[in-house]
Amino acid sequence: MTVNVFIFMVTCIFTNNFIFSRFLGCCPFLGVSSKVNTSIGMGMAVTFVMAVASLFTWAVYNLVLVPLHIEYMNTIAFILIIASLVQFVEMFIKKSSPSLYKSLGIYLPLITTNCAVLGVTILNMNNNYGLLQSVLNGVFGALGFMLAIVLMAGVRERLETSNIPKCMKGFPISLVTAGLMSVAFMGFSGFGA
Amino acid sequence: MHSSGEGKKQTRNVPIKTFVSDSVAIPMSMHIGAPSKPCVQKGDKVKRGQVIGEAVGPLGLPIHSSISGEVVSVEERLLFGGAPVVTVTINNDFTDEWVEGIQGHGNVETIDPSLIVPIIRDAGICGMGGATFPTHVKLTIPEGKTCDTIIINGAECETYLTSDYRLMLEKPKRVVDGLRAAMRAINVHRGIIAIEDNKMEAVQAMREAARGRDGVEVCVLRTKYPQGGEKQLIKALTGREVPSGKLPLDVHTIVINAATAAAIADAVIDGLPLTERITTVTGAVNKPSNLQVRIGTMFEDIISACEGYSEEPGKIIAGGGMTGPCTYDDTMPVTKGGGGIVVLSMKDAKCAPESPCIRCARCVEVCPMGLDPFKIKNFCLVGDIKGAKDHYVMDCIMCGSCSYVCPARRQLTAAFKEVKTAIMQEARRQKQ
Amino acid sequence: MLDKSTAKGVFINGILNENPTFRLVLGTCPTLAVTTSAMNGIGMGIAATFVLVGSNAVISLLRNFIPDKVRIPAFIVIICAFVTMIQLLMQAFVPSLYESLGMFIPLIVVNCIILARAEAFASKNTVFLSAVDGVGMGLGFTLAITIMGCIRELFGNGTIFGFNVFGQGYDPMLIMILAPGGFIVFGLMLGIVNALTNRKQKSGKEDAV
Amino acid sequence: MKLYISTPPHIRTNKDTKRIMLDVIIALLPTTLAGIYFFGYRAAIVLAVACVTAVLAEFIWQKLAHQPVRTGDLSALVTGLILGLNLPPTAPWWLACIGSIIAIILVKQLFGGIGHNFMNPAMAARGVLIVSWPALMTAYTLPSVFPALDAVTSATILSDAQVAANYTYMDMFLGNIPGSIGEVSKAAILLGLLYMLIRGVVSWRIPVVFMGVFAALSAIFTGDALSACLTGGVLFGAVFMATDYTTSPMSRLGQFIYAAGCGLMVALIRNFGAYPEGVTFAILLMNIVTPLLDKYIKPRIYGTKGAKKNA
Repeated sequence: MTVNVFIFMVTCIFTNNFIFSRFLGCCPFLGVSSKVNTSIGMGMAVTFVMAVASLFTWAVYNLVLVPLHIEYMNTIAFILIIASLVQFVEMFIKKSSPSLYKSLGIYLPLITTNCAVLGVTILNMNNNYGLLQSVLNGVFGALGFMLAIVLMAGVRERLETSNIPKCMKGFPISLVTAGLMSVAFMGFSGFGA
Repeated sequence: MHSSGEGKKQTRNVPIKTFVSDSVAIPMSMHIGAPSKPCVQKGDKVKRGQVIGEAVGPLGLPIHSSISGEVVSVEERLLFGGAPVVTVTINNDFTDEWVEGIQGHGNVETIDPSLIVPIIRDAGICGMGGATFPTHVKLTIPEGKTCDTIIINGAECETYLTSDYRLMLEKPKRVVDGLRAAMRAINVHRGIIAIEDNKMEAVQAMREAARGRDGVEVCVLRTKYPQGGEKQLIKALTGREVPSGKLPLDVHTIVINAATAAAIADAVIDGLPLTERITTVTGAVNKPSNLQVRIGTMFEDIISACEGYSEEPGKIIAGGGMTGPCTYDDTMPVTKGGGGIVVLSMKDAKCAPESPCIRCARCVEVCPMGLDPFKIKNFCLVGDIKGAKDHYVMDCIMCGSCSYVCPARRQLTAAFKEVKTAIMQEARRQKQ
Repeated sequence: MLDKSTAKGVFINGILNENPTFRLVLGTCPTLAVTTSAMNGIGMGIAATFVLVGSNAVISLLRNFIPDKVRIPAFIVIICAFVTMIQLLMQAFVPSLYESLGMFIPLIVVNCIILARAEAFASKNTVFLSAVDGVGMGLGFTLAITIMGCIRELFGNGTIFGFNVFGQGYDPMLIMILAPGGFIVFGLMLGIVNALTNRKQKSGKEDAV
Repeated sequence: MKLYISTPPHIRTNKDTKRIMLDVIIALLPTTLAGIYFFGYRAAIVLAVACVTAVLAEFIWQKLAHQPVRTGDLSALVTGLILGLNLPPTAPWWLACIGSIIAIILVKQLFGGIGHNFMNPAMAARGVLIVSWPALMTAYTLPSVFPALDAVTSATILSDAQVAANYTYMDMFLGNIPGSIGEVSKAAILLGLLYMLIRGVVSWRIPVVFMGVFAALSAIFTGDALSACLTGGVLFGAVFMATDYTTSPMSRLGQFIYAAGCGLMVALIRNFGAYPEGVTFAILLMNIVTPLLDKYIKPRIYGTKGAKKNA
């Protein structure tokens, strides 16, 4: 069991990294990765939401949609769950821990349209993951996202003082950077297989 | 990292000779603190040792005539940094007559300790290693602070310069006397004379001179620039670290330059004010020398005394190659803190252009303060003063090691100086 | 300058000046993920265009009835309805394309282009203009990712739309159809578009002088 | 009198960027010559194409971008040479060509040129090539001095384990084994390392920690640390590529972590990954981590210990 979880973790975080191999969550990855500190905040917020979203969507899909034979409604159901979840989490954190809200709050609204969150729920559904596996997939996938975005932010902070050609500044160089990083992540292929 | 021996070969074995010029130009600002107020006028006859500038303010020092003769002008002249300073020019009558009232106390071990600090003040002594902080202020310990060790800085890690080395070799007893005077003045029982291990002859001489003297020891240090930096010296000798933004006295230590110690001895034993110093003249001159010159002697006179330039001069440095400021021309006077005149040829003077940083980390390895020079430079480039400050740029001791070692020829020290000045100006503005 | 109040202006604006992929850099995930072949690119583009036109039109139609506070959830539900529609349609009529686009069909819901157009254009303009905007933006998106798909397929597989271009001797550069190729080709294309735009603006300015 | 005015220091070391690059090239000579000796003129052609393309690519880019031409600092030559040494002797000329262009243009110049790249250009280019043409990149021939042209057809892919089983330690040490041009002769690589250490170009930290961690983990995974170290490109990587200034951390502690991470990743990829050779990816992965290591590891600044106490 422990070994399986470990292998699952390695696969989710490194081999099938959300950004570098699945292309999920690229918008925040490119948008919120200019500073290491903010990218850590974003990563933590995503981790939290993805874990909870995995849990709820699993429940709704398997306990509501499947029994009612309206599986085709999954996209609508999932996105509504995520949107209301984000809203709820925002309110909850605001009330319970203002300091946490201060550090994560600004990222939360962005998460609704983070395709990594909807993506993980669809992945869970397509792969017929059980409850535990869904939640783990959410957590590990988000950790992989966090790893990618933090590493990216580190590199981008360094590029700030670089003499990059004018037409490559901003998104273009970030994408090339991400491309080279994903070359490096190719080294993980085969892990956990 | 280069050893501190660089550039010293030319003058290392040249004994000190005395040189007196036809005239001297004595600036009224040779020390940290307010400039002195000139108290002579054009046409006045002055004798050697006569006060020509009166001390102003708490860090002020009196300035004495270094020759006897006639004042020919009292006017503003440019000094090294390009700032105008009131300068008293005196023509020599070569009688070399001392002013009346010069009286020595004979022996540093018997003099009343309470007299020593006033004598040092009246002799106009400041740090002769280049920092030019008034020595009597250093030896006045403020309420609540204590001192248990006085260090004589004979490391002379700066490139090219050998004046302290020759002094310790030829007049070791003077240095020890100066140290003892300082120790007795503030009742300290431990005095260390620190010398780098590439100057073993000086160590020998100093050891002999120190034999039998109370609490005086000679310590040999590894040759490594900037071993003679105050903070590095204290760490190496006592294991104490001067906290960021504090003074040596905060770790119960006072550091005095070897030449300063000799000047203290001159003042206490013979009653002589500070009117001359030893200066190394080297580089592109025909006869590199160590000269004992009067304060205010012009560089051009000194270079003539060294038989002129050996090739077209490209740069003249008032001090050593690592930290000394450049001069605009050779009509600058020798000041109390000026231990050397280094002439660089046109070829050596040219600076290679900056190329991009290759992140080789050499600057990180050599920084004696443990800073990240490349990072601070990046902050300077983008104008992020706060970032530079957060990376402790204010602790930079301006030793120049990072610039020296940089393979991309980046101007690191220069950038740090700029940003330090900006930070200090900002602080001053906020105070007002 | 394009007149954004006419249908023609709105249409061309979407394809060129505010090309959602190359100029606004929206919807990066599908751009990177499905452009492994030209066919995938065009399929994704048409699917997104369908959703874009439909949602723009409906949102514009309802723009005076949707309360401001719940407009984002309302937009999402409308978009979602169209996505589910195209999902079922594709599943029924082009199952192989549906398979190869996989989860990126349902993910059209969170494609920023669509929500951004709903918010920035459809909720403020007439039904007709909004639909035209949807077509323009959709075609701009389709064009961009088809070009990306062509380039990646050409170098990564030696083909375009499945037709062999380089001949049998070509040893394909696999990386182009793998993840790194997506990022790098997209980055370089953005760079090229930027360079061209900069040059155009510069010459435009010189002309003005 | 006209004098130069500048801020101190007025003297500079004579070891500038160009001199350092020259030292690296000199250090690479033994392994270059060994590669040409073992694999013949084909290896020489690959190396020449890689070097010439790299320098040309940099020159043309800088001309087109109206930047000062810096090919004189030899860094492009070093990149080309290292890339060439990382290719198998059977590599077609266009592979070397594409590799050099990727290294210089995509990885180096797009990021602002020398000192601004966050990944080792030669390594990143090799990574792209391995992912793109895995078969060509591992088509190692058996070494034979000046082989006949048709030697290519006998190309076989040998895993490190197979190499270790078929050759003696001495063969592996001297370089009489199949592999990339530059990586086969461990003796020549060590000679280069010795030269760089003596010249002060690199410190012992990265190569030693890298190899140490790798050897220890290999002993655990395979039981034969020596043959693990003597096969594949791990030694070449540890000496010439992990030590790249621009893409390795600046602080000592950072360098230790970086080197240990490299060793760990090579061992993991070799034993558990899909690619036979892990050095490239290991170094690239640690290149990515380097900015964070530089950001978070701060040197101990003189006098800050006492300051904290006082505060």
